[in-house]
Amino acid sequence: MNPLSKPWIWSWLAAAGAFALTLGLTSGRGAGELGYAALSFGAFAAIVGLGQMLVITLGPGNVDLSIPATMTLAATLALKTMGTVEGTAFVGLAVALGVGLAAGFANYMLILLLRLPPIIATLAASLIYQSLAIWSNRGLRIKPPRELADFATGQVMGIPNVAWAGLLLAAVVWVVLERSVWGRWLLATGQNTHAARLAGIPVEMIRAATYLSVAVFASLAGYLLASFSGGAALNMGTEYLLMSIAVVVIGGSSIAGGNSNVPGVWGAALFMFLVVSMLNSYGAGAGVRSVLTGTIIIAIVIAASTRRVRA
Amino acid sequence: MSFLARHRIILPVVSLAVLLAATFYMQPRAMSYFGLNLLFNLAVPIALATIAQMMIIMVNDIDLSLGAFVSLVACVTATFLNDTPMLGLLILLALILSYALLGALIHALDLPAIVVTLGMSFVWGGLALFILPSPGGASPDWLRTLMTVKPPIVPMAVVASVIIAAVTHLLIIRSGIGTVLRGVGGNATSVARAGWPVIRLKAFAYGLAGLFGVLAGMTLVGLTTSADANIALRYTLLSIAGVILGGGEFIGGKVSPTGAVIGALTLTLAASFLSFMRLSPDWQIGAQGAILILVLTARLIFSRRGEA
Amino acid sequence: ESGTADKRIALSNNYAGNSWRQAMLQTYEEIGKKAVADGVVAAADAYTTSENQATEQAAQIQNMILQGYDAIVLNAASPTALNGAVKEACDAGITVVSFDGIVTEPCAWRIAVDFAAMGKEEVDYLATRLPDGGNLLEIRGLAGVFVDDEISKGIHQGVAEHDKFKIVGSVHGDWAQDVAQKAVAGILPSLPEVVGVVTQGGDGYGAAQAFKAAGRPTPLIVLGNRQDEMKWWAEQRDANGYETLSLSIAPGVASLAFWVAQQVLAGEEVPKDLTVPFLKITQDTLDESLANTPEGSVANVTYSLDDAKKVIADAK
Amino acid sequence: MTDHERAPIVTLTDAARHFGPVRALDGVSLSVAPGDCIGLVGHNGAGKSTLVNLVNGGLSPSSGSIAFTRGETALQAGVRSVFQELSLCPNLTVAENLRISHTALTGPGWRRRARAEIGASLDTIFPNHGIDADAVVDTLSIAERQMVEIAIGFAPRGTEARLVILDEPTSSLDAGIADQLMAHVKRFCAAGGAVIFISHMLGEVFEVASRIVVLKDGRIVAERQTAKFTRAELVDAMGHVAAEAVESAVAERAFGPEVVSTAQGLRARKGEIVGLSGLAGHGQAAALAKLYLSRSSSWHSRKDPDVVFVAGDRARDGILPLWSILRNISVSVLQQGARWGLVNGGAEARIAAEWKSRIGIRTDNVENPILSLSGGNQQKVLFARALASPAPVVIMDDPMRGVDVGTKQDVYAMIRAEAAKGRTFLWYSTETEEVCQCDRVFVFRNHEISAELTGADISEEKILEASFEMQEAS
Ligand SMILES: Nc1ncnc2c1ncn2[C@@H]1O[C@H](COP(=O)(O)OP(=O)(O)OP(=O)(O)O)[C@@H](O)[C@H]1O
Ligand SMILES: Nc1ncnc2c1ncn2[C@@H]1O[C@H](COP(=O)(O)OP(=O)(O)OP(=O)(O)O)[C@@H](O)[C@H]1O
Ligand SMILES: [Mg+2]
Ligand SMILES: [Mg+2]
Repeated sequence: MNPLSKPWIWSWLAAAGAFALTLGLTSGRGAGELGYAALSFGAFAAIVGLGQMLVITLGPGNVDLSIPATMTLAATLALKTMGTVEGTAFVGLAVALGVGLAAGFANYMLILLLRLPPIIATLAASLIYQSLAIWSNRGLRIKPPRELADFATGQVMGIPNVAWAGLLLAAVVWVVLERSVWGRWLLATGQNTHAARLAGIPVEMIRAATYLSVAVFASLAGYLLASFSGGAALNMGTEYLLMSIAVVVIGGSSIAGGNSNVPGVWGAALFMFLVVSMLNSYGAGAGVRSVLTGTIIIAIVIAASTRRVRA
Repeated sequence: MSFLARHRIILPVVSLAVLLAATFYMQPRAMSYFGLNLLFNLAVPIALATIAQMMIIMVNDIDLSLGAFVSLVACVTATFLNDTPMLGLLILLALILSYALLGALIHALDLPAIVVTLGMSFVWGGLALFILPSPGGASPDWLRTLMTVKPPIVPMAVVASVIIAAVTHLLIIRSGIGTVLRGVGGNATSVARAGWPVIRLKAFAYGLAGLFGVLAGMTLVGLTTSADANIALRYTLLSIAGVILGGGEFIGGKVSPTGAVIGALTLTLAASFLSFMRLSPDWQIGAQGAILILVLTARLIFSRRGEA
Repeated sequence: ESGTADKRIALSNNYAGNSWRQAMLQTYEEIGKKAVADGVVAAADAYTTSENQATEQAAQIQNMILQGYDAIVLNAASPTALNGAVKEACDAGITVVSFDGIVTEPCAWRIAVDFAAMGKEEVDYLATRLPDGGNLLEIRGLAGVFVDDEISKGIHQGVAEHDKFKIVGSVHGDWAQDVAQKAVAGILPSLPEVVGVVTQGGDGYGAAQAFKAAGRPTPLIVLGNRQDEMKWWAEQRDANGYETLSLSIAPGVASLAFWVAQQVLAGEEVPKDLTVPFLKITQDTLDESLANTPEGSVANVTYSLDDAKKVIADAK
Repeated sequence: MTDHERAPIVTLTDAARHFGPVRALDGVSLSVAPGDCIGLVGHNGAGKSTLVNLVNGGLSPSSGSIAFTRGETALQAGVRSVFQELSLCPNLTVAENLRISHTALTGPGWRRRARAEIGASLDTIFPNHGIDADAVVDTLSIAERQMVEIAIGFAPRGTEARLVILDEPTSSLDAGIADQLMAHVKRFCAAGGAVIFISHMLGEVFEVASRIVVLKDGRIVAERQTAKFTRAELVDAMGHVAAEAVESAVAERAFGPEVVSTAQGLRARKGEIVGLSGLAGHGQAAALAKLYLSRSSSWHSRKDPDVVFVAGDRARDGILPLWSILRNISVSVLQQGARWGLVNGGAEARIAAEWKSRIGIRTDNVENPILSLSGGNQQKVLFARALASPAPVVIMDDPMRGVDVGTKQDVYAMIRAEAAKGRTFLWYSTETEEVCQCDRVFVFRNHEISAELTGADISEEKILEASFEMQEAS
């Protein structure tokens, strides 16, 4: 089969292109550094992107706009609980994941009980989470315990620890989607929820689990990001709203649901970091950077979709 | 089918009325010509943006670039349209045209609109930064005059909302071409089979969205008197919420222009209502979310009744 | 006795998502509560929107007009886009005092910081410390915002004057540590040696982290008064004698604006344009500032009525 | 008639259409003249819908040609189509849907004219139809939608309808309405119109068609005047073994304990085949859906489900369109072979292969996308999905829609065999003939059970009587 017909290949090609162009400036110097940075920062986008991908797979109209607020709230509460005390990393992780579960549960309840369209439900809920984060800590930036900060900025075998976390999560999601019964059910639900229900699939369980997963992924990303960058800030999640959607669609998952693509999420996460680095390195101003980023995103989508049609 | 389920428009109307009553109760001063104008004049560009979003949702797509687009239009209006009106007008026409082309491209290559518009939001935002790297520009005088005109009896904001609703209702619900456009959202295959060039219809719907986006940006500048590259970013989500609040649905071509305008007014009013409640700043943001949930929950009561 | 006991003042704020704004809200709240308790004014409420958008804030100001406030203390999302709403407020007889993010509408008062001078001062400082000059990295704020443009202008002006310096890279850090860290990490591999980093505040620590992660020597980073930056600075100083400068506008300027509004309401003659100096922390004042700043917050000063009177008198 | 009037409306010369390796239509020559009523029959996947799509311009031929006597395009030539899958815009009203098809209906007052036009057309074809021209289509029942679609097909729409193609128009209509349609088709052809009538119900074809064309594997294998065909010959030409005369209700069998009993009065015993009948849209489908939903959960799924469902409205209730045939079949049995929650690929492939041959799904590879199958073959996949599951109760919502005669016989046999093994079937059908094979029949009227028939009582007359009674009374 023609490799170009795989929808995820395009995000990887684009990432590689941006990588090469950046290094073109330095005639190859700094490749390691750049790759390392891309893996570190791509990991956060990949983690939230994997969650968003699961939600988008649920079908049209499903999307989680509360990711940034969930990240912020989870990180804020976790860091406040740990309060820079050594040895509390796991307590903090538990708090963060707990916040994720609670937020996911709340989102799902709004969707299920009040039957709000997910896009509106998660948007409204995110405002409440943001308020909770402000109220709980008034924007103070508490440092993570040193061991946790060391872990988050550390590396094993030349790969950043946060990237290991992202890769591990990607592997798990891949197995779930491609090999498990649960994944099949999710994909079926995304194609036609009604038909899936009539085929005996427990669609509400699938939807609930998906909305819980995305929030838990977001809270994990928030916890890691706060540990990595030296504390939680109220605006730390902002850029992950569009980012999480962008990496899913650039990665080749179908926005119409029922079809998802794990390797593409990582490719797109790397790309989103590398393209900004490339444009910054070439000295592009904010305007040029923005226009080019948008154009490249559209080009990737066109390339991926026209290839798919021909294949 | 119940009366309420058939007349979806009642829900947005009732939500708005209840909210308005509550606002008047909290702040009796709002119950005046002057007060209504203050409450609603910033809703005019939002209503136009909501209509623009509705045009896209009508053909089963969604526009994530609308906020950035309106910001760009605002920048063009506050600079080119003010300094060199002819050039400004040309640029605005070109922007409408590019929206139409976008619609054609999305249809021809069968691209997911959400992704293309996500990409376009970066493009529009970048162009806006070119034009206005820092806030500035000035509203053309005629536009400022138009937006601050004081008609007798009813304030400008209310008059404008009614006009927007009436015109778009005629265009989308009553007219033949509007019916066909809604048909594209309902079942594009059957419209194509009947011999309509769907690609042109989609381009037309997008073009209409571009037109209303341009109007939104212009009226915004008329009110704010100047622009910046980020001025309307939140219109993207606001407009989507407005369409849904107004009884529209994401797929199937079910939209209501009147509902969309009312939805936009409701959202604007909700924010004012909250500030009259004098919450602590910590909770002001969350309360916006809570009120959004509350207003939409009313839908539930209606749809439950509708099923019974 | 002040003649403003029945007056009501509101704060209109456009963003609450960072520690600077939170410190500002807190200062305003403290000073407002006390003023109400002392009977100086009848109310001192604070309002904030979430998205840093002029449209939202314009609506907020219009609501304040309806609510019948006597004065509005305003940190504006845009220097010009609120002019329509501000004019309406003035027409309704409301005193509008803008600060930090000021507005250009002539009827309003402005308590400004000379942001361009702040940018230039950063380069001037670097010139004293690095007489040989060298390569600089610029971290900017949020694109399209007035403050970002002003500071950046000042920096470039400074570089033009000190021609031994050269800006080899410029990234947008959106005034957030993590965004700055990411942007710097992305551009560093392609940069030659960097001797100094000029910033806009809120992003110095992120830059330092990025340099550390890339295994590069830490350059001279101009900081922005955040507590974590100062703490990092103190640690570096203790470890290797690191020396730098930190400067930013103090969030407490909200309290100054409050008092100016009170003075205007009291019928005092107040010039329309006032300036406040920015808050500068040097090697000498570092320990003191660090001790006075709450964990995770921003270095702050709260202005009193007398401070306000003095600022007014200076401007006359 | 003059020669000019007898000139063919459309002529296909050796027209072929291939989808990759699939030769959907493999060189067909056919001409349709005014006054013709052509019955087009053939097994599922024979190429009928493809032929229709070539004539109406929806597809272009891979080779060969299609020529119209008047005008360049099908639209100009006055060719109209009523499609196998419903193709109205559900969000628009009946009159607005006419506007979509009637592109020339413009200017002020179009709405009133559209209302009048569709109203007249409905009145002509389906007297007493009771459909409001201002009703939004998605509030109509599937039968009413089909009626609207047919009425739009025959409406004048500015030009005149010269050739109307009906692709399985009666598949969701009950007998009474189908009769109205056939009467209209005859009138239409007598007045000089032409019709291509596609149906798997051979009785209908014999009733309306003046000429019958048999398609098999993309080729015309027989074309004769209707009178020159017997039913057995026709079935033979289609490539099926002649169907044995339908044996009426199987000799009294012993049934097990009662396994279904609803508040509405629906009951079934183990091993019983229970039919639901009555006029279309009188609550049968809703009753079955409610029963299914109440006996399965959307929160957890058991390895041994209690009930399975076979959908009739494929696109809405059955098909998972992005998947292969294999995945569509296996979705109901995933849990059986699974270990640690992982799908057992081998078992999955085995089940799909087994059912492909058992139920005769026409495809060379079960990995092909489900949408590459013809309508009837997609329906077979849904059968396979249900029968592959071990559930003791099978609920079928008009499952034979668009299934060809031969396959129907196979499926009937399969159902009887499964029932003998102790499975219970609840089977709603719009075809009375099918219902008559059941052990017990519930007739629905106005969302209530109006009669319960067993044994010798099950007959077409009794069912019709129970379906109509109250309507006449009221
Ligand atoms: N888009 C397509 N892609 C691939 N194969 C197709 C496509 N459309 C039809 N086919 C194939 O062409 C053949 C003829 O299909 P067609 O729909 O014409 O059958 P039909 O006679 O209408 O059957 P039915 O009675 O089941 O509706 C089938 O084998 C089908 O699988
Ligand atoms: N193609 C078109 N483009 C734009 N506007 C149109 C078009 N067709 C009609 N309109 C306008 O739409 C409005 C309503 O259309 P029209 O008069 O056809 O419906 P109507 O007569 O109100 O229908 P009804 O019979 O239900 O009363 C009129 O203002 C008409 O000018
Ligand atoms: Mg067919
Ligand atoms: Mg009329």
